[in-house]
Amino acid sequence: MPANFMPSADDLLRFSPELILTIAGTLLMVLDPLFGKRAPRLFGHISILAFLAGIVGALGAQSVTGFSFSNLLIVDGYATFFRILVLSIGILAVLLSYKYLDRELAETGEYHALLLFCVAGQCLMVASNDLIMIFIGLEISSIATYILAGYLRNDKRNNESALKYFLLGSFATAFLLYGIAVIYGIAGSTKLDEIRTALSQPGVSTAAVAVAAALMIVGLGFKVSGAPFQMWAPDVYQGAPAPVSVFMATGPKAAAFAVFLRIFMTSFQQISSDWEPLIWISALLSMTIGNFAALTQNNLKRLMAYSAIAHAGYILVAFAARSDGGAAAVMFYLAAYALMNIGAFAVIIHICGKGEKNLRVEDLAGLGRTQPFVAALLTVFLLSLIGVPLTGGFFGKFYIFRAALQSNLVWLTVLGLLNSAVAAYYYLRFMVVMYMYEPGEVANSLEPLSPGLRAALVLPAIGTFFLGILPGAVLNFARASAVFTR
Amino acid sequence: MNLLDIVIAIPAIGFILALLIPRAQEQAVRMVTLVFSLAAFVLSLGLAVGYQTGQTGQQFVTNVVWIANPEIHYHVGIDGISLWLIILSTFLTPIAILLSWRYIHQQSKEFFALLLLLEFGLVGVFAAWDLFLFYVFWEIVLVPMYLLIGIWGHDRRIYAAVKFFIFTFAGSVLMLAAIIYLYNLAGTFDYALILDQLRSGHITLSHTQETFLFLAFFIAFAIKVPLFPLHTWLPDAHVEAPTAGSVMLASVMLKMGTYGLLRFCVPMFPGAARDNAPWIIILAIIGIIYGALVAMVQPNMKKLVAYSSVSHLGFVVLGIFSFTQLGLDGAVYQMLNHGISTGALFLLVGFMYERRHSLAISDYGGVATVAPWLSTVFLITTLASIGLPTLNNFIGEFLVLQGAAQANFTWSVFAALGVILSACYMLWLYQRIFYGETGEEVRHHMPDLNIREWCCIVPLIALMVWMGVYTNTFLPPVTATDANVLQQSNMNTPLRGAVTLSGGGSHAR
Amino acid sequence: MEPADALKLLNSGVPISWYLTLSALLFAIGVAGFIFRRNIITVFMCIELMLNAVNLSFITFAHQHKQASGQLFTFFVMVVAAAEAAVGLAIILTVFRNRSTLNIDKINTLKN
Amino acid sequence: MQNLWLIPALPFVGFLINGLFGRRLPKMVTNIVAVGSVVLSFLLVVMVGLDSDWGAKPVHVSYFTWIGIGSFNVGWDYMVDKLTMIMLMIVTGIGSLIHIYATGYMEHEEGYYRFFAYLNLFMFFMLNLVLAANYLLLFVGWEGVGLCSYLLIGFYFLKKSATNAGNKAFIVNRIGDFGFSLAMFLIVVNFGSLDFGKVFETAPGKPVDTLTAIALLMLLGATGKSAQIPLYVWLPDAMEGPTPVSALIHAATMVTAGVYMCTRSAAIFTHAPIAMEAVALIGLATAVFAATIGLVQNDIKKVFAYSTVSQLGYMFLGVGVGAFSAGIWHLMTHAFFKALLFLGAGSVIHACHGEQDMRHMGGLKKYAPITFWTLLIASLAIGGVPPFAGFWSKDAILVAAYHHAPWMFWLGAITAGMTAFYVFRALFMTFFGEYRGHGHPHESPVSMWGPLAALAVLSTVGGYFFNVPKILDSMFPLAEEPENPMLLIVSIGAGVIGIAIAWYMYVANTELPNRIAESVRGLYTLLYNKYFVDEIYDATVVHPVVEGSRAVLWRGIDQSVIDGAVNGVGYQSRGIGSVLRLVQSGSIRSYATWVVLGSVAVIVVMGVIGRSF
Repeated sequence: MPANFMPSADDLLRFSPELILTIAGTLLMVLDPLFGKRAPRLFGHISILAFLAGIVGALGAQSVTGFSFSNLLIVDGYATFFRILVLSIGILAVLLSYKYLDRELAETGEYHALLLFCVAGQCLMVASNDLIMIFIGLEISSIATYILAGYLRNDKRNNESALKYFLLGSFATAFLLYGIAVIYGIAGSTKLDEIRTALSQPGVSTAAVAVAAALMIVGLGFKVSGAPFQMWAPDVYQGAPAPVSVFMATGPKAAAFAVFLRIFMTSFQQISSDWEPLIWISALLSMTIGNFAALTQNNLKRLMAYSAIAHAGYILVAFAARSDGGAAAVMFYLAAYALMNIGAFAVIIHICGKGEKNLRVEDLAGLGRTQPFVAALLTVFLLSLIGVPLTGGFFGKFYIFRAALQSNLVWLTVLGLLNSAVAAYYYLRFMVVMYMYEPGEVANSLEPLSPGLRAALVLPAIGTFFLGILPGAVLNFARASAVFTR
Repeated sequence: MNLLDIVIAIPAIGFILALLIPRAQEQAVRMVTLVFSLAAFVLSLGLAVGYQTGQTGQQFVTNVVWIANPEIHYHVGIDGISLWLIILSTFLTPIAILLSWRYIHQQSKEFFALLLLLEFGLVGVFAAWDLFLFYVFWEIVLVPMYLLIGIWGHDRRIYAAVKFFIFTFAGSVLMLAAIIYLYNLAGTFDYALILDQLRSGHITLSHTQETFLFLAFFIAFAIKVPLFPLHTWLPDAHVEAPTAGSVMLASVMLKMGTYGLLRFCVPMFPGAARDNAPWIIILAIIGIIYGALVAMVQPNMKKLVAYSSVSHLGFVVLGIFSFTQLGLDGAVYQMLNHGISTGALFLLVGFMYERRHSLAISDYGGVATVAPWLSTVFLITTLASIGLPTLNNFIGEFLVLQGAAQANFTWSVFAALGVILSACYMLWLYQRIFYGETGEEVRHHMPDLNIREWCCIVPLIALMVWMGVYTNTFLPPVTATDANVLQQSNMNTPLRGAVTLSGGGSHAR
Repeated sequence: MEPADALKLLNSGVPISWYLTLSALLFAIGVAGFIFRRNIITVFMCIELMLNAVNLSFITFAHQHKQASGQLFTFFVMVVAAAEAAVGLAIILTVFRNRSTLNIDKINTLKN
Repeated sequence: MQNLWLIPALPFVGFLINGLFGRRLPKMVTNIVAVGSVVLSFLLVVMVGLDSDWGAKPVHVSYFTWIGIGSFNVGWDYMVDKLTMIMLMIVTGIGSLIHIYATGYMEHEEGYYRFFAYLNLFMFFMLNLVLAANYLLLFVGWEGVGLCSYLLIGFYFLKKSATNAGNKAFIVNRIGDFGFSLAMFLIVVNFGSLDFGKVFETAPGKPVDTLTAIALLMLLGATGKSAQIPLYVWLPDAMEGPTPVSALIHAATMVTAGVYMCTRSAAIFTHAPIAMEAVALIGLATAVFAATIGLVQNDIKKVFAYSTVSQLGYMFLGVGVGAFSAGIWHLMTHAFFKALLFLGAGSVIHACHGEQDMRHMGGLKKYAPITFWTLLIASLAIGGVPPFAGFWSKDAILVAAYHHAPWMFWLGAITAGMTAFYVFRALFMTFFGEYRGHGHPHESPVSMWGPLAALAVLSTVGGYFFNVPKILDSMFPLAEEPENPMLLIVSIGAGVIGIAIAWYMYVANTELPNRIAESVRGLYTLLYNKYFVDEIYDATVVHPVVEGSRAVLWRGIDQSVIDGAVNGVGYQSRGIGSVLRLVQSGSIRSYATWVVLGSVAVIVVMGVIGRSF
């Protein structure tokens, strides 16, 4: 490798999203003491701009695809897709937070700075071609999330959530890191493509490889909250501030899936027949545990947490397909899921009130009567989560199970689809309560929708319908970019 | 952009428009929905006019790519079967709207809008020629009906609505799996192409494959029909649904199931269909008798009619799986008949509920004295539904039984018992409601039909007679298409000469 | 002895596997500690132990492959560990402030 | 003959007018429409008769295709041959008389227009039945008359007993129709068509067992419509309807449809000997059975109802033994005298202010002379006393029966005796002795006794003048049998003896009946309660079916088993859910443990699959 440490313009362009977000984050921390009290919303606006700039940067980077920084960084369609996804999630998270933060009288500067760093970490993850870079990106994202999860310092639930996420998170990360170490030991490199070539050499200790892959599955499986490593998710999501928990359920999870897929489809692709059964089992477990546990759940956030586990299960189904089509399905589903989940949470944030006191499903009672617009949009998201046609969720499921069937995972498909029928039951409960119950005091004493939340409702709704009626564009991009270095 | 597309589009447009109207102006919403549904109906008549009975295959075809990859087409068209079912849907929607005119008070905007959405889905289901598109419409129908039952229904509406949704959804996901599986084999969702590939041997299904695919489709459809023993969602849904809901549910939605069986199950998997026909037919016959017997002992009018539907639909399934020309024609005709006469029954029950606010048969009696016209139309409808000759149901039942007899005489013997039983429960119902001394409640709350109600019921009565006396209007397209279906499924068993008493068992293997 | 001798010893004598075994052992101890200790601080330290166990194997492999990068990774890991420590201790602090306990088993209000 | 369709169409128009506007029309108009339409179609029939030389030149008209599917084609076709001609004359002729009679009888009834609308509708379906040129169209009439009988039996729909009787009639008939439709299915399967012409042409060639099956199924249909064992039970109850209805539908026309159908299908029956035997046996059994019940009834209409059942039995006996034309002959004469009997009974009831129990009548001879004389003629006719109408046809049947199997003849003769006995018993109880009823009895208006007179004439000479067997000779050639005076004597003697006993018991010394009843109490109760057949049917069929459906099918299978399973699944999944939630103990250490266990599992599985260890 040439000993020229001066990055070229292309390198910088390829790296621009991370740069932009980091700079913006730092800027916010500088501005915080100055305007923190006076203009709390300012930081939100800035970070939205930053995210938009980041998207622009990501698109720019797409124009100069390729490796950078001595192959540590890889910019391909796959990376760009996920960069744009996590950046957009960032924007929606900000929109969700305006109302929430000033309802809880929380400082905004720090919050948004952390959000920016977190997303920066995710951008780095999805665009890195090196296990160590992935590790670092993952940690940047995670550490920021640890803090965000406990952002409201005086809230017991926040503390507990943060502590659990922190301890268990780092615990799992250690496994991942160990796996990286072992791989490094075997392959003598941490670059995904080089590992692939190294593993294909004769005389590689398959046992060691198996151990390494297993350890990584543990670490990454934890991050994507796939069974049997899903236990933390309900507690953490329930305890964290609502906007943060939906952010955790979408952004970091998307990034984690991205690297999970990239590593296993690139480095461990030859031995895929070995890890496929694990993913198979994990997928089935996640779907079943998530859906059945959600059946009896009455706390909105916790319910959505379980449903998140179930949806991770669906994604793992596509993962188990071990095909580019499957990867594309994963990408599409993550996008669709982010939209519908954020939309649903927007409503939850809208109704939960100060200190998140209204989190029972019954608190939605009569929403269809008092605020038909909100109810209608929530209905859209629920139908998407169920997987009813003309919504993104439906096509997501469709692509997933199509990929699965192409890889002859017939039973997994059937079980998965039956699972989605079970899921229908608890999503329908929302609609039942909203439309078929008399309005409760929550619905009656509800203040009108705030602009931020309105945006956070309408945009995902549009997106959901777009993915549901004209999925072609997104899917084609996904298919085009779901090709891993071979 | 041909007539069919317009007929499909109109309800959707009306739905959106209705949603845009501010909820204060209920009258406006009613008018808009009524106008749009009527427009759809009138135009759909154009389909019947323009339909060429002579040529087989679909007509009024539009085939444009909807999604490039995987290649999903907006491919619609009609043939002799879907033609009448589409017209049935467009015909009943305005009636459903009209009969709900005064009955729906709260959230009337959503109610009428949803009726149009329902119509959109129904028309789409019967017109879709692309499996994926079919599934999309199939699921679209689910949502408005779920809300109609759940929001505007009676006391146990939530249980009924959720039961309805879960039952149907559970069935349809299996169908989705099958559809995707077929796609992976054929590389297309286009029904015609898949059919060709299957028949040309371009795709060859192993026996297991075919059986499982058949069952996946069959279960989805059987739940919708509903076929015994998957029928228990129906009575609940019917009893709890508002009148308009019951009418649409009974008249059109149940036909989605039988239509699916006839359109997809049999032609795509003829072998599996033949192999499984015996037990399916046994279930159908059980349904016929069982439904009738259970209907007989219902204390609730709507439940009674609901179970009678189970019985009637049993005839349809029997006809389809007799694989004879007459059987299939009878099945299709019976679909339409059931749509008309059972729809009318629910309509009239609804009228009485609006007056007396009770569905319990025991709360009535002696209605004939105070509302002679109501009782007259109810009598005619009753006679239609028990298959009196010169009224519509007779033709359907006769053809179905005749077809069954051609396939296997024993079947027709048992199925014909249903005809006796139908007389039992319907006449008993009629006696208990309309005859006898008039009670005080009834005397004061039972005015005779008003103009709006006349407008709802007269077209149905007229059709009962028309379809019963002059079948030439309706049968020819059906006949041609059914012949085509049989020929597609290599099951063409033309009207044969002598068959021994036990019946040739045209496909008993 | 002389550093040179130590190096010689390292090069010649102690086989790689010993180091790996040691790191594995350390990792295992960390895991065990995480599971069996009740004091949050201790638990947290166990995580550090696990990370450093990994570091050990990084160095070992770096030596085996005669590469600098492996040793470099340990620095990354240390930095990350430091950051984690900062955040983690802060979180633990707030927990302690709110609940005035460091018993990990008391932190279980969010469940089922 | 294009105006053939007018024959049924006219009454139908009458039905529409009265049905739709009757409530607003004055009674006069209703009468004109109702009676006029029927009389007109009677005249049309006569015209058709003249044109077609009374059916000697058969007429076949097809109007439009009713059901047309490929080779299977059912048209709305009418045909007229001699048999049809006779039926048409009976239906429209008697029909007209009864319509006229009804205008008087129903004058003060509620729902006057409704009654005539139904009556006209009945005429429409009945004429359709006899004009039909294929089985399906015949079935239209067949079911249609059933409907009208249902409506007219339940005419007084405030009375539960009336509507019950209506339901019973319809449902029992449905059971018969079940057989008939199965017969049709078999016909289509084997003949590929339902047209009489085509079927009868090819019938002889078909295998006997098929023809037998078809014939037996048709017989089942006939037993329903024509009230034969085992489906006769509805007819006695049908007397709940107004008397003109009993006369027209339940004596003269509808109930004879079964006989007509069997005769029409002679081509099939004659090739199915077993079926023929069955027809004869059922007919004879019914004749005897019903007659015995008739002996002890006190309700005047019930007496005549059972006599109708019994007489229909005669007709089937005739058909069964191959004397189709004799059967039709008896059908005709029976139409005359039985209509007369019922109308007379109606007149009697009318005279006694609605009283139907003969024990509260008597001595009406001087109050209602015309009614008495006409009824006397009718009774002589049914009693088989020459030269009255009944004698000829009954004798013809008995003779045929004798040549088929003598024991049938003897049974038939005994039955004839019983018939004479109970009819005259009724006559004596009502017209002789002292008036035992309330109020002041009176003669009926001319609109009522006019038809009585007309029918009386027919009952007197109708049998001799319209010698059906000769008319139908071309269709059913008469068997050449040696004259056997013995048979003549026996059949006449039986009637005379019956009359004599009736006289002895109910005029000479009237306390005798009760003493006899006392002496054979058991038998008497058995007969008086009609052998408890209704009760047996209730206990063995109706009750089990209804209760079984409620308890077993609905509450049991539907609600407990199926729905139980469905809800059970839901409940179980919730159970699973709550178990899964228990694992979420909230304790970090347990979660970590899970992670470790999970990772161990993963490593092991990887190893096993990779076969690395």
